[in-house]
Amino acid sequence: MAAPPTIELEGLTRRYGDREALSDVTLTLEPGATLVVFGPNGAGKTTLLRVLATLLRPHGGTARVLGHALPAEAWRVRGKVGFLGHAPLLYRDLSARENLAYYARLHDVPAARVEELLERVGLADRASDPVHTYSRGMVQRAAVARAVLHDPPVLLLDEPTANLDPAATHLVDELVGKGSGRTRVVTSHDPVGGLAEADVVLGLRGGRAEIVGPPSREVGRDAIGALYR
Amino acid sequence: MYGSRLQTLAIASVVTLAGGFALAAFYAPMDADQGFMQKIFYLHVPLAIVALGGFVFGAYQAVQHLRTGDPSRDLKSYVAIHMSLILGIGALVTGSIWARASWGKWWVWDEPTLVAFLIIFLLYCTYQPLRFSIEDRDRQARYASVFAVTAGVFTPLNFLAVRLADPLIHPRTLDSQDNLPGEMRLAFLVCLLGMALLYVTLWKFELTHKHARAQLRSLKRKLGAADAARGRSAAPEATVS
Amino acid sequence: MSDNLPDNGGYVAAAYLVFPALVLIYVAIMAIRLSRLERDLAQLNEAADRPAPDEVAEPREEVRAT
Amino acid sequence: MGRAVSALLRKELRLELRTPQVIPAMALFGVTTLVIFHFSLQRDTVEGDLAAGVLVVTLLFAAMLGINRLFVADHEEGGFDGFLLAPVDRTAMLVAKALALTGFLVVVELLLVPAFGFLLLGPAMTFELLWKVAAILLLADAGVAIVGTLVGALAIQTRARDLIVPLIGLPLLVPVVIGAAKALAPALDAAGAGALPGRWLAILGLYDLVFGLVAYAVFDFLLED
Repeated sequence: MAAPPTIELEGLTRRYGDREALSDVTLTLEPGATLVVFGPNGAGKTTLLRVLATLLRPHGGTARVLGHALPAEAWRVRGKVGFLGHAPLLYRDLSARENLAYYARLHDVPAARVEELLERVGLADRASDPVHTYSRGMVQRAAVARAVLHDPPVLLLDEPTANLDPAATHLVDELVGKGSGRTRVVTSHDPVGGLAEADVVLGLRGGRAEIVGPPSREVGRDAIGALYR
Repeated sequence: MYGSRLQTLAIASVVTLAGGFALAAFYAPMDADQGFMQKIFYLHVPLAIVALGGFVFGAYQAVQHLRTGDPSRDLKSYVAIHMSLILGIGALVTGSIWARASWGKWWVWDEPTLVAFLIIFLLYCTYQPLRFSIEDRDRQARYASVFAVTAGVFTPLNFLAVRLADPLIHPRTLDSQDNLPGEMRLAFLVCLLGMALLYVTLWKFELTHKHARAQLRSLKRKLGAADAARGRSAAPEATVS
Repeated sequence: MSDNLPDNGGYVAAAYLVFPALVLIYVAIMAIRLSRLERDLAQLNEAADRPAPDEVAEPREEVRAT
Repeated sequence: MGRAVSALLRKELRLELRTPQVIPAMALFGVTTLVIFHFSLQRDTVEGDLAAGVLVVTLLFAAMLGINRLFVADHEEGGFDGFLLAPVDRTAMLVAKALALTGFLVVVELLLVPAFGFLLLGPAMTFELLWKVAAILLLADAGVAIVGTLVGALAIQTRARDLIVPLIGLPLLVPVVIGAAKALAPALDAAGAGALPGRWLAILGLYDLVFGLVAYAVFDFLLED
């Protein structure tokens, strides 16, 4: 029997007070595939990622990640998703190494993995400096290392390459890019780059799914451009 | 519907309370130590006991809210605490008057029950500001319930601590309810029952009002009439069922 | 009863007055809320008399504007 | 659970060692409060129940500072999200924070109690006295730490954090104040130290136990969203 879809959403709804940040979103994502989420600011992209990461509970509809229903089986999902949001989730007064060591203990990952990742994101020589001395690109690289520390099968990425130069983008791509072999949900504002890596496209506007499906003539740059108008 | 049996409850509480006060005035004997002043007892103590009971009832509803996530439980907890605060003001004022009549001072620190009550009252006074300072409605409801549960457990513990703090209590009717003469006891119990009925009546009354307003709002939305923008509020929204 | 009414009977009266005062304040607040409910209901009643206010009212204004 | 608690505790300790914020502020505030007591009471020495009250109030107000800061780094730098994403029991956060706060309080007391003995206390500080004070304060610290963690977590998500902490925390801690002050008073008496009043230690212990259970039951609801 084939593995269940990694992400299954049906009628997913999430409210903030009276406002619906996500309403009636339905989609399926197969293992290893990449979902690219487009939409203007406030369309619900971050809310969707936070629901999938079990940080927000859904208010309506069903959501399944790796076959586990949210929020009832959220504890099974935790530790199997890597989350990279706008905030790096790093303590500013601790060094990158100390931050990663802390998360390694929480996730029960051997300490050797921390050094390996520091090397791979190119932070080995600055790993002992406090995070608040880093440039934004370095913070982002440290955050990427944090997100993949426990080798999660699912990645939830909110504009992962926003603050990075091309060389750093290349380093990060090995860990969280399409070649990393993980199922990915990526938000993007870049129709060209986003469409190139997407297996499924989700276009959000005001919390509603205006576009759902694989890239095609209909699901293309024009349709995505229309979201922002 | 919250409004059902409201009429019966209202009549029952008025009859019981009036009967209780009448018993206190004409049937219960004069207190040997305090004389006529002791009559405040029949008002003050039921007020205080029902207010405290209301806080604990609010905590019970809060537990149910956390357990089931049912927003109507949060509303019930909110209204219960709200009503208890109103009765609490009454208990503090009448207690203060009693202290003035008995010892010539408006406030006495060696009356542990009064002091414990004040601490609990001060704690519950922060319930509304706490709610008001949280914008997200779901979080507001959840945090308010956490507060209500904690404060509900605190209530008896605080009484224990304050009471033990002052072992030399003045010999008072208040602390010797077990050996109240039979007539006094009957009058007191009727007053207590009346006050409890009044509390339940007011609680249901307030719930009915909130529910009616919520239904009105939902009807307004359905008819497309302009709904006034709702500002940040400490009160939970009733759900239309 | 009145013959043994002591000097500080006033305190007892005051205490028993606190109670109806509280209830009356509550009634006053509820009265304000009730009138607000009534006003809203009157508005709704008007809205219900005009059928489908959204669809009728808006185009009419557009016609006037052009 | 043990792994998560130790990870959290190490992180907490490291943060405080890297940029000492909480403990120096608490200690400084405590010493200043003692000086203020000297002037406001217009006394050179205090003893008995007055001494107990001064010490307890000073420690309580210093603790309020610590409670206010307890979750700030986690809230502002995303540590809550990072913790919630990990496959660990949420109670670990409660245990680790309460232990960290207890630790902070103990360190502050190691500085403040000698300062109190030096500046204000009438009877001389003997080892027997210190031992009694330590036992009482440890029980009180546990209560302050448990309730402080609960109130701190409650307040951190509100708009009026620094108002909510003392408004809710101080009334909730009144039984601890009563218990600690009553237990300390005979120990600090000038006429010769009295025995440890077991009843008050029992009250403090009961308070710790009850609020420990309450905090365990409700803490998860403060974290989820």
